[in-house]
Amino acid sequence: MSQINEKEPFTKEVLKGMLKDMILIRSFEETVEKLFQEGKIHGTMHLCVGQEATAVGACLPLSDNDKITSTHRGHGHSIAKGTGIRRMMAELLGKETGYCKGKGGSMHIADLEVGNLGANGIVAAGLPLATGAALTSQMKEEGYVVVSFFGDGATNEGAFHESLNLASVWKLPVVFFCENNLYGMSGSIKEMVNIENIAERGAAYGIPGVTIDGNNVKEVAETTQQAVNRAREGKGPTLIEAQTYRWKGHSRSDAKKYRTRDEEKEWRKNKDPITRMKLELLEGNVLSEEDIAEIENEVTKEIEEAVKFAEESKEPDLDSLMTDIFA
Amino acid sequence: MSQINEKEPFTKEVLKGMLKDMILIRSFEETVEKLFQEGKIHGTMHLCVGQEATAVGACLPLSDNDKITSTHRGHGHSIAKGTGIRRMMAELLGKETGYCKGKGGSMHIADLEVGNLGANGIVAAGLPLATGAALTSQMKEEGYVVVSFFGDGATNEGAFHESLNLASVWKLPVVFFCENNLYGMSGSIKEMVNIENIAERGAAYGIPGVTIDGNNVKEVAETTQQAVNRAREGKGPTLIEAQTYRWKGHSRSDAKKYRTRDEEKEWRKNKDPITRMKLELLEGNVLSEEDIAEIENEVTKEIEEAVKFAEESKEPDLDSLMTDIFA
Amino acid sequence: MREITYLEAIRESMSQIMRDDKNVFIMGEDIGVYGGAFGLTNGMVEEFGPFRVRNTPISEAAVSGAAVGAAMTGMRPILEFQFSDFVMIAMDNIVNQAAKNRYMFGGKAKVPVVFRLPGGSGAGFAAQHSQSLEAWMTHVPGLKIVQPSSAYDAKGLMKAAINDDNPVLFYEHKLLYSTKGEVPEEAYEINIGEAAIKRSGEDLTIVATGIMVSRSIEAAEKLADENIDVEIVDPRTLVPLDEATIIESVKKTNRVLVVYESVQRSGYGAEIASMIAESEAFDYLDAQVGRLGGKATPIPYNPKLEKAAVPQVEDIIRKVKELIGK
Amino acid sequence: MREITYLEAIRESMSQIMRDDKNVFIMGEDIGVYGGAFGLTNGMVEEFGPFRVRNTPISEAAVSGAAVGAAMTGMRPILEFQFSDFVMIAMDNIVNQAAKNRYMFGGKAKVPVVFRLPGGSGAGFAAQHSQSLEAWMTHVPGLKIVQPSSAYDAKGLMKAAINDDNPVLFYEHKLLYSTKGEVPEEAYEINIGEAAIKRSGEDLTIVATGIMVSRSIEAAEKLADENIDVEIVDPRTLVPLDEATIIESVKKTNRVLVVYESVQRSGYGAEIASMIAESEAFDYLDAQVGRLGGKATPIPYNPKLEKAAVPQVEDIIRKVKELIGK
Ligand SMILES: Cc1ncc(C[n+]2csc(CCOP(=O)(O)OP(=O)(O)O)c2C)c(N)n1
Ligand SMILES: Cc1ncc(C[n+]2csc(CCOP(=O)(O)OP(=O)(O)O)c2C)c(N)n1
Ligand SMILES: [Mg+2]
Ligand SMILES: [Mg+2]
Repeated sequence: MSQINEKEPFTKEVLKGMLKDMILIRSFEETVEKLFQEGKIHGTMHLCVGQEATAVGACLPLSDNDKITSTHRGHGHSIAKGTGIRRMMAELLGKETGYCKGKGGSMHIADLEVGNLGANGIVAAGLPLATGAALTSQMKEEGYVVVSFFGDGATNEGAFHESLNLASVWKLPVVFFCENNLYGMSGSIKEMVNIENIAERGAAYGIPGVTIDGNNVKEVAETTQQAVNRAREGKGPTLIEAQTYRWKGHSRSDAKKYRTRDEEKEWRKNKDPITRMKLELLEGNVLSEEDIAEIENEVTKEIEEAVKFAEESKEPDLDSLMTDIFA
Repeated sequence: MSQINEKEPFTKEVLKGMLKDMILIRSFEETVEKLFQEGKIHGTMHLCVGQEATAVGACLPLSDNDKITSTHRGHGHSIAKGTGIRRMMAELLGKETGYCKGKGGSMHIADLEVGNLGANGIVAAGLPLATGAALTSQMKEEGYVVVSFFGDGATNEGAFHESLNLASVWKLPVVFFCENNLYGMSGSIKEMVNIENIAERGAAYGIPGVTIDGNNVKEVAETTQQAVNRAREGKGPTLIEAQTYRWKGHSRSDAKKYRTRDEEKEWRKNKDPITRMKLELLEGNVLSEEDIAEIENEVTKEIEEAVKFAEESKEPDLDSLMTDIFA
Repeated sequence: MREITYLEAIRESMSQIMRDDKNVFIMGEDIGVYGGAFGLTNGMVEEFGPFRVRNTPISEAAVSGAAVGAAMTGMRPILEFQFSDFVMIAMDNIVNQAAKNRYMFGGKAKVPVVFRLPGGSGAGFAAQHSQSLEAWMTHVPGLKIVQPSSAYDAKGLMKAAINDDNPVLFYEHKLLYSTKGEVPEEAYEINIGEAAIKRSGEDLTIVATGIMVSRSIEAAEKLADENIDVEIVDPRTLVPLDEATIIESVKKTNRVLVVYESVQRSGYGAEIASMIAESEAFDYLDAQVGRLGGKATPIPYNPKLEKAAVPQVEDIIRKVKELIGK
Repeated sequence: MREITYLEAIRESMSQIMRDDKNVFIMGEDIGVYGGAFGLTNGMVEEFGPFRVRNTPISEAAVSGAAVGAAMTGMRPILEFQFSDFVMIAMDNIVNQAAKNRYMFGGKAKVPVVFRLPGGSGAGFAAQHSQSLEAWMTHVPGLKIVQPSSAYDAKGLMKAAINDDNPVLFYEHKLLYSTKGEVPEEAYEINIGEAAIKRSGEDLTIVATGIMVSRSIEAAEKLADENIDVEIVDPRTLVPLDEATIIESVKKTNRVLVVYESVQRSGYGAEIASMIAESEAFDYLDAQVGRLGGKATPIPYNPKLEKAAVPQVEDIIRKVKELIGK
């Protein structure tokens, strides 16, 4: 999680940090997939490969005081918000050192210290929570902003509707960030809504709605920065729709019958947010091939380290079953 | 419930029927209020005095095959759809001869034979039911249309959002009819949504939204007719917002602190749907003062008759407590 | 001592705490000038302003979730439902979020939120406004469930509920709102998890919850005329449950009847009864573990039918006699 | 006889009926080419087309209500929830509408809808995807609750559920999906309300539901080695409950243990246990009414913890021995 300076948002340092975070997210996800296939992770997981720019771009304008709510597809959001990969990896392996002591797993990673209010296994459940966290900010005058991530599919839940309306009439400092990856699990957005862009729904609540290229990390950051500013100024919520694509299946088993291989190829080949950013930085002479190689090496090391940490951590005691239920 | 002929929708007969239905509804409600004050009706009731034109206008284009779903404020809808006042009154008095054998009361009056799928005690719960009834029409090719009534307050429930979206993507023959009487129980629409007109919400689902004068019964009928036609042609739902006003308190006890007496006076004096229609018919020489007096006499007799029927009907047997639970 | 109503006791308790603790606030539909569906919050918006007595849209899903989100981040919200039946629309936030967040996050969040739920039948509101569904919530780990049966208990338990760092479901009863009782003016707390013996007796223990406490007391008084001496235990809080007090009482009287308003099948009385039947008290029992709950029917509108759907004083008397063999 | 899985049995049952009855159709999220979260509907959209195997938006409130509305007007919908935990968002339609409409309308509507609810823990899906909340529904008059524990029962009960004119909640278990059993090819119906004695024995009755049936059978086989002879009653349907079969069995064995996966407190086992404790079987009991349910905790992610949260074979064995005094 890089920090941003509005006057000069995209310094070399920031850009490097952004690229690194995106590479880290992808590498994390690929590692998780491998560990899952090896049987070292159980249950299920939802990977965000291909969607790295939304997480990184949207978290860039946020400080540690600002908060996010995340989704079932939340590893990227967590990493972008500053949640460390060692304890994330340990959580996925169900270890005591994990962020949730092994009790939560992929769908419940939370790290309140950096403002990560948690992934969520219930589609659209993060939106009301974010609205409430924004209410705290307003009532206690804490000045923080909450970014609530959710998918295109989530926008058909009642919780989406009610939250946007509530946040609008109460002018709460929250940014509703829709990662439109064109599909729910298998349901194509084209069959699930009857409008061109999800962002159009903002008008139903009197809040701005904007559709952006979710694979352009700078565009994501800039748009979110504007929405965050608006929220901080007490002007209320914004709905951002960032169009992107999930490369992998929905979860562990997905034959992807609902979409074509051509469509997938198009997104992988021509719209990969990481390749795009690398090219831009190389062409603009911001980074060199060596710089990038260095980043990739760092990432590889960090990931290896995280896996090692996770694997070497111990399992939770059986006693822990009945702790942490009540405060 | 008058029937409508699209070529010549407003014949003298039809207009007379509409006026009579409106007067009947108002008289029914005022009688219910009196009986409630006398302790003959218990529990609670939500009166629609002042809103007669929405019920009558919206049901005019419907045949017995067409259906409605109604609300807690449902007496007018029921009467307009052809549900008889004798058995309605008996239901309110908790009698065996009531539409629900005394088990339902005001909030659950239903008359499936005339397509009245029931009042509902849960705000916005009628919308999903209507959507499902419209699905039946589509799947069985029954050709009927469903009109779903609900209030302005209901449009902030998730069920509103989900239903409009579902009906839109499935192109179901349903008309979403919002009676915007400016308040929920006490919550002013101005504080509860951040948009000018509820009808704007149609755009979020790709369906037409139209705002009309809900106290102009002809306008209501014409607009609903268009929406019904659209639905019958397989083009999907419409959102109609009819602006109106409830004269009485929300339910039995309501000090009406949330609105001004001036506002009330304005609506009663200058926007009474019944007075307006009377004037229009008199001025247009469609009906004479005598015609109207005759209608009013008829209504008085029918109401008296209904009250007598209800009062003379017997209470349900205690045995009936445990019947009608399962089919 | 001064007498006030159950409704006033709840209002007073909330107001006293709100004067002290700026983090406590209340949300709900029409709780502002309207005073809420039952007038419970009358005068509160005038005292605390619309920022702390927040009228919400009719959006139970968002509002209940917002209460959880606010609680997770440092506020202590109270959420009023107009009728406990509307909790249906807020279930996800209560059960999948509020109850589980702390556990799922490995002990990291706390969720100090109070959900106020007016329940019960008897007011002629019919099937969708008269349910007693507290048993559902007792089934969900992570929630505390409180069900006061008197003005005194209501005031003290409300303070405990607000001060608790966990989600608490506070079940009120429409018919109890207007009942009066002696209530101290100063704030006080009743421990969550402490039952009260509302009448002591030797022949049979009635464990009664909510409105069934006063009906059981009435029944006990009539039974006393026939020399049947009933002890009445009011758990007051369902989770945690004061099992020890119940078991002790049953060991003393050797007979037990569990009385509750909710549908008998799978109501909380089933939990209490089976807790007794599997406890050490089993060996002390001289008769079956009696249960008396509501009939397995939606609540009807007609007042006679409505009364017949849930236990009344005479039903309690009849059941006690059956168990005593008289 | 041919063996197929529990999952296949459900699919086959639905498909056979859909071939005969045009009014039966299925709705759910991703039930089309994706085959549903567990692949249960694999191949169905190919056979019946997208009009009768309807992929829905992620809108549980509208879709469940639409199922009710369609049922009220002449269709016989089956609604698949991906996980039974998501029923939280559909509670109003199930509890306030489907369950009550007929009664509230004085016997006028019928609501033939089946809600399919995959429940249970053991697959590593953590707290929001692993609950067993069937007890909630058993508390609601107007609903029928079915919980098959084998492929054979699943097929026959699905037919009964679809043919029933009332709302039926059909609880499936994720871990049972892949279990195989002998299942006739032709369609057949198992009466709703009929328990099955899955093992007969003399020393103690286990009443087990859902996945606990097979675990209890396994436990019984081990206990047989120690000369403890357990009878196993599987209610198969929770509402209506075949009380007679349970009571008869307890009268014969004089000991009973109720085993269920859901959180023990206020689970359906509490209803079964208290039903026994207040029945004539009470006088036949030589020991407390034993209960063994899930721990009062959200389901954890770590597999060892997850297992420890709900009864396993060894827990059943231990409990049986306790009750027998061995
Ligand atoms: C209330 C609820 N319904 C259904 C699901 C099952 N489910 C999990 S993810 C998912 C698809 C979500 O789609 P979208 O919101 O677009 O997010 P994406 O997976 O594309 O990131 C579904 C249906 C759920 N977890 N919660
Ligand atoms: C889910 C739910 N929430 C709250 C209520 C309580 N309630 C009944 S009517 C009403 C106001 C409804 O307002 P609106 O939809 O505008 O209808 P109106 O009463 O104005 O006709 C409320 C809050 C309810 N019945 N159901
Ligand atoms: Mg998506
Ligand atoms: Mg209104």
